[in-house]
Amino acid sequence: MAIEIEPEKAQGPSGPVHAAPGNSKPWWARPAVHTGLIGAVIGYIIGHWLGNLISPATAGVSSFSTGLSDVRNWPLVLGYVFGTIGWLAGLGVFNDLGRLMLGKPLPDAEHAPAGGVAKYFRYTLDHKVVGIQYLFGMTTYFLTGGLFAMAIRTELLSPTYHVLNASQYLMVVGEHSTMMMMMMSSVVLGPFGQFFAPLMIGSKRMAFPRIEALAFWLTPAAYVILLSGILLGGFPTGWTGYEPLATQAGPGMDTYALAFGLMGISLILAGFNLIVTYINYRAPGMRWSRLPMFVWSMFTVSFLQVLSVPVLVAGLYMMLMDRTAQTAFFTNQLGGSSYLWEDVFWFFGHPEVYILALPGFGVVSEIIPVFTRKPLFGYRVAAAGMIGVSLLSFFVWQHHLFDSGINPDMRPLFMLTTELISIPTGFIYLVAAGTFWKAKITFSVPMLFAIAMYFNFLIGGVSGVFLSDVPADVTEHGSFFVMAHFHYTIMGGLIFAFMAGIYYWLPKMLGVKMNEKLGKWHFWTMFITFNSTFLPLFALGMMGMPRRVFEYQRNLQTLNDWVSISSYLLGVSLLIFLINLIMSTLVWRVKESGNPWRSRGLEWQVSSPPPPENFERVPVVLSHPYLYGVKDAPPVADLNPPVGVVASAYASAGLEA
Amino acid sequence: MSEATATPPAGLNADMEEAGFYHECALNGSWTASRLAMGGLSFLFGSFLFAYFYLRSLNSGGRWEGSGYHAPSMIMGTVMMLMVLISAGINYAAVQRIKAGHKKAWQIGGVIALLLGLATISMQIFELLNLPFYPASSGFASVFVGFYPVFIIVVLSAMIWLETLLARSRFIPGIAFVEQPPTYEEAFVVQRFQASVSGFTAIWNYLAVIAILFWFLFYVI
Amino acid sequence: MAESQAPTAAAGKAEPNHAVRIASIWLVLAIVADLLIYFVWQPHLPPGRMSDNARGQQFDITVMAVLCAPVLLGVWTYFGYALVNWRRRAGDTEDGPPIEGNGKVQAAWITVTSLIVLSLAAFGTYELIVPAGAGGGEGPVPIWKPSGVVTTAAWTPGSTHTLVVQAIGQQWNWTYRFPQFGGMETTGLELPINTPVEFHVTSLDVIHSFWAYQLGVKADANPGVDNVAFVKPLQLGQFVVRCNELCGIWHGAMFDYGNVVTASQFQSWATSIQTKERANGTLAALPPYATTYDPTEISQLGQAWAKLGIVGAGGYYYPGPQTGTPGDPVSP
Amino acid sequence: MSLPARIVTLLVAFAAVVAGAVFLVVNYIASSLPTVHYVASGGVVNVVLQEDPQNNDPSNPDWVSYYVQNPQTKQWVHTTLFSVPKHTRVNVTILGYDGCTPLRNNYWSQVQGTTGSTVTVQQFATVGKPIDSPTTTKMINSWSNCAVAHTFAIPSMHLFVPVPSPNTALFNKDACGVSPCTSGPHSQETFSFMSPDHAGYWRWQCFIPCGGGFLDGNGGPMQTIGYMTGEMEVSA
Repeated sequence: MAIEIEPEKAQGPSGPVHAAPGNSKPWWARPAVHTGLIGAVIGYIIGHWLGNLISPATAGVSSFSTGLSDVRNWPLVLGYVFGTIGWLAGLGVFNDLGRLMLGKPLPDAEHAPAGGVAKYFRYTLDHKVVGIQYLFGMTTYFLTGGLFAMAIRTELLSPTYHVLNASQYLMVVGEHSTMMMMMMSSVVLGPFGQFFAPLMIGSKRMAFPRIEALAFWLTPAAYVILLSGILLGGFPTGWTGYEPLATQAGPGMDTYALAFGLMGISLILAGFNLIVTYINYRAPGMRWSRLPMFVWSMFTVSFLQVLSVPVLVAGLYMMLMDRTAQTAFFTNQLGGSSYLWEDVFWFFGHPEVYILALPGFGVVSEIIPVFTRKPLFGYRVAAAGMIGVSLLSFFVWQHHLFDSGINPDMRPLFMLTTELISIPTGFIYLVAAGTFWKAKITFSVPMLFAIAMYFNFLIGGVSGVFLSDVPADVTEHGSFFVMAHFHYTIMGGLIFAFMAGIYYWLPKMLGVKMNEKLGKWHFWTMFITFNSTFLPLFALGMMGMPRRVFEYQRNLQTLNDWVSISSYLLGVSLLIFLINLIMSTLVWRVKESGNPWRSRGLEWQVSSPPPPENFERVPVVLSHPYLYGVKDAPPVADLNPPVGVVASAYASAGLEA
Repeated sequence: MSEATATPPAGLNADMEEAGFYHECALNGSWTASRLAMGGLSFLFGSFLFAYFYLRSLNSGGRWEGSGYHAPSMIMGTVMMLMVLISAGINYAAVQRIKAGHKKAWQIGGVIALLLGLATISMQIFELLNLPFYPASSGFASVFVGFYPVFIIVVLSAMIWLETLLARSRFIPGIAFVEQPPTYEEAFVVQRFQASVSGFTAIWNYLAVIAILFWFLFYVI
Repeated sequence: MAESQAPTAAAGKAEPNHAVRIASIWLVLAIVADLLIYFVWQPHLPPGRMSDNARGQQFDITVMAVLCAPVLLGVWTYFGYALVNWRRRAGDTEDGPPIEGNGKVQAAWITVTSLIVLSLAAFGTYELIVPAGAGGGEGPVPIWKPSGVVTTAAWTPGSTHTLVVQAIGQQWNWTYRFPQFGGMETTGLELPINTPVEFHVTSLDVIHSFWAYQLGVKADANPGVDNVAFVKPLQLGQFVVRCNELCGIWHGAMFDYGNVVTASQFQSWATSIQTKERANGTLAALPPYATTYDPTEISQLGQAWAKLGIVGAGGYYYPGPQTGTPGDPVSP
Repeated sequence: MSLPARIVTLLVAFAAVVAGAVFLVVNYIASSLPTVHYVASGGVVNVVLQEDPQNNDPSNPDWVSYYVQNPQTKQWVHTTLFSVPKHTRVNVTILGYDGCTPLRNNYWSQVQGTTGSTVTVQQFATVGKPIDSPTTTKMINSWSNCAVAHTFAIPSMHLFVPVPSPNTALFNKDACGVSPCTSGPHSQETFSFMSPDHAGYWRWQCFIPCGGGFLDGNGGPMQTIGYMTGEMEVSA
């Protein structure tokens, strides 16, 4: 035994005990959104000043290479970077880091969110608060992106006349696409993933609540930075940010790279936390074979995020370095390559498509057993499908580059991998088909949205097979056909699933019901107008209309006008949703505390909204969540297990000593 | 169910049981997190690795290095790589000591590792500001100027982590590393600290490998 | 279809055989749809029949539609049937039959989808390789070329020699160079009928994409890269050329029209432009024909600058690889 | 935090969001450019444009820029939007005050799409002081002489016109420094074309990579309406 000379201190092993930062300070002195804003402004000013300071240092570089960009990017970029840091500091994100660096213990703030509404405007560590924050944040981002979409359709009402001029049109296209792509990656993973991750696996906590809350609070920063691009003239590249056009572009391009990069970091952090939570924090008895399907989808999506998004972040960083530090990653004449961007971007970009698709599969797979009153058919197949999709998605990115001249001899291989991915995707349909067999289907609003998701995604998936085929892709690539295809998978798949999730889980999350009648109105208008908006786009693409153009052949006007008018009606439908959401949650507030859908899901076994610690005791999971119709099925979990059951499920040296 | 048939240890109450459960979760979580972080970082660094080999093989405009190319200082590069390597080595050796209860030894080793890491960062910044080429002068220059700031940020984060461990270790009696502390709470604190140290060691060793790899790319070949 | 073999084990006594019913409905629908697609829709499917590639793509799209329609109809029939027949009746609070899986159905589904997918991939590969890249860009060194290609220094009508056309994308217009006609350059595109054409697509600035819609040709125009695509026009008439990759503010307006004309019409068109450009000095002013151009390397420019003693309004372009160290005065 | 305080906070936050949105919309509307309308007299429209090395308007980037002359007031307007009647002979006069820049593609040195495929060029020491007599040419080589400053092109009409730079020696001595330029060495180029037969919008642009400081000279003014690119509206 080693002899240690350690002064005996009258303190706990974790250092001096500090009084938890209680509510002693007045509200305005406690970190929240307003201090975050102040921090952001201060940070921006510091960054801007610093940028101006180092601009001359790189001016020699700039004059040497003639400057890849005439715009002074340093002050802007550093302003935004420091502004974001200031925003987080103002929110109090770094307070705990400071405590750690001083060796102080962390206050347990996870389960004691202060105040009523105010906690939603703070850096709150409770995953349930984060889920609600995400829910309203994502809805806002989605509707903002939707407004841009309607602006696009307004311009396309006429083949020649311009409501928006050419650069405004590209600005709107860029804002819409980037907003949707970066934000909608979290549209399910944010609200439902964060809220239900511990509830569904029977845990009282997340692995890293600080990382989780940080992931959310990066999204408003990304949102504001992206929108600020409008004031800077927008960016001309759409969401794909193709080089070297991006190097040529004005300061709006910096907002694209920064916003997307911040959102990328948010995705990495959120996925990281979820993976660690799912692996380690499952309740005793929550075996991998009992994991709800939604958790499987979140688990696989998280892996995609943690592994593929760093590549995007690296690519965006290279873009920013080209624009500020005057490197030449993407400039052909200076030893770079525009192909590098295409490869790096799509290496992220294809997994991104499944980051958007898989959560949708998870939500509907979770919902259909409840409303068919049957077990999920082929549980293993469903899980295998999700794993298969996420694995394969790393090996298909070159199909975005079939006509680019990059490795043309690899096209048969990528055609094969791309088409192979439809096999695991097809499993989702096998599972649904089996579950519907001789079912007792209830047409509740969530179920309607789930069925619509299967309908829409099928069209999106089958059109994807057309795109994966190189000869057919020569006609379809980069046209409105592609646009229609991925709107069918993302909007038709993911957003419909998101809606299903809201109607299904909102009673759980907030303890209030959504209005059923408005919900049905919302569903039917959205389903019809969605299809009426996007189905004609397949035809437009086939008839030779490229994406992102503001002028098109005159003979395509009728179809385009049809689409535009449908898109306005789709907007009206979403307005119904918005009214329903706001009125149901803030005004009508029809209480729902029980289990309105008679679901076996573990999250439904506690009261609504869930108690602060989710569960009174660590539950012991006894069976599968989908055992509907099984005679003598054991309850899904023992919520109040006798002492010792949990302890025997793990081996702790400390307890057995 | 097998879970329901086990006999509880004597004197166990529900709160202790739960604390033990989440303690165990946190220990495992620490292991998972550090390995997962390595996976994510590998893809981040992999992007630069890809950029390096892609631009090198394309040699577009004949300017992978260019005709008037000046190599970055081999001496500085090697010293920086070695400092990371030694820092990781010292930390690794010190961690073996703390397992034997020599807290002081680990603390000294940790401080040296921390200082070496910070010295690397400073030296790297100095090198970036005094390069013999402009960032845009070649593909090589771009990858070089692009990669090292990222590496600096990652190393800096690791050093902050090491600093928090050093700060925390002050409040843990050295005896606790070899003998069961009197209360579970104290035992948990020690075990979590150890889990964190082991996670850090894994990441820091991993970063040392990355440092060698990119040193080889940028300075040797 | 796999779902037509869905579990029958749980079928009740008086219940109809759902699987047979669904399969029959599906079979009728699928046959009708496939016949309609193949015989009625095919001639009208894009991108038309103007070239060998266009015909290949039309056939390709038809075959896939014929394969996909039964899949779509199968899923729709099944779910339609399910939604109609297996609704929960009012007052029924019982759960459905607890079917957690069925090995045969799952195996059958996986087998069938795998077969469909693999056959599609095989078919697509054949359709890509045999017609020489199917009109897509094949990079600088195409490995799938049309058979019997003969490229000569001069092109003459009546021969089966390949016509070489370079499509140059620049913000925001396409120009075309004809190396077999003295390297003359035009803004309009005319092609001779029944002649193999070899497109060399490149760009002077950002990434564009050359899309001759009716010809079924699409190849990205990358700066500093030669992207080759083949086509053989088979019908006279006009075709649209659009830029298919977002290339900046006027991307949407970067389109033009080309014509497929007879070989002799083409010959006289090309020669007249060659003559005109020789006369007004354009041919002499153009850089020699090359597969790619670096717009920042202008050999005549040094002389011009020396003569004028100035640096242009837009500044000089990139200097050569520098030999000095940072801090040295910059010399253009 | 009391309930009234919370409500006030929410209201303030809401007001801030609304104010932000209004600011964006106002900014967006304020950024739209004026259009200069040309009307036909005697079946002919006379369009007068000017190319300046720098735009001195303090509210905008100081990029190289086109200006359009208002036919009534003879004032130079900082815009690149103008309208002409359909199916009319358009006589264009371009005053080139900017020095030469090499073309990205020297093919654009050739004059195309004008009446007779020619342009008429004359050099001036300053306004009203010609230093040579007008010459008519089919091509102005941008590479061998560095004699082209910008081009004026309406691609969908197949109209491509190189615009010469002023006499180099004079330009180096006293180039116009204040825009819109009213004195200093410049070139004057005239050409004609028939406006299209139907109403609509025709974009026009410069093909010289004159966005100095941007990658390949193609950013900034080249991609910004109001500088080196714009739209010609053809009215019915």
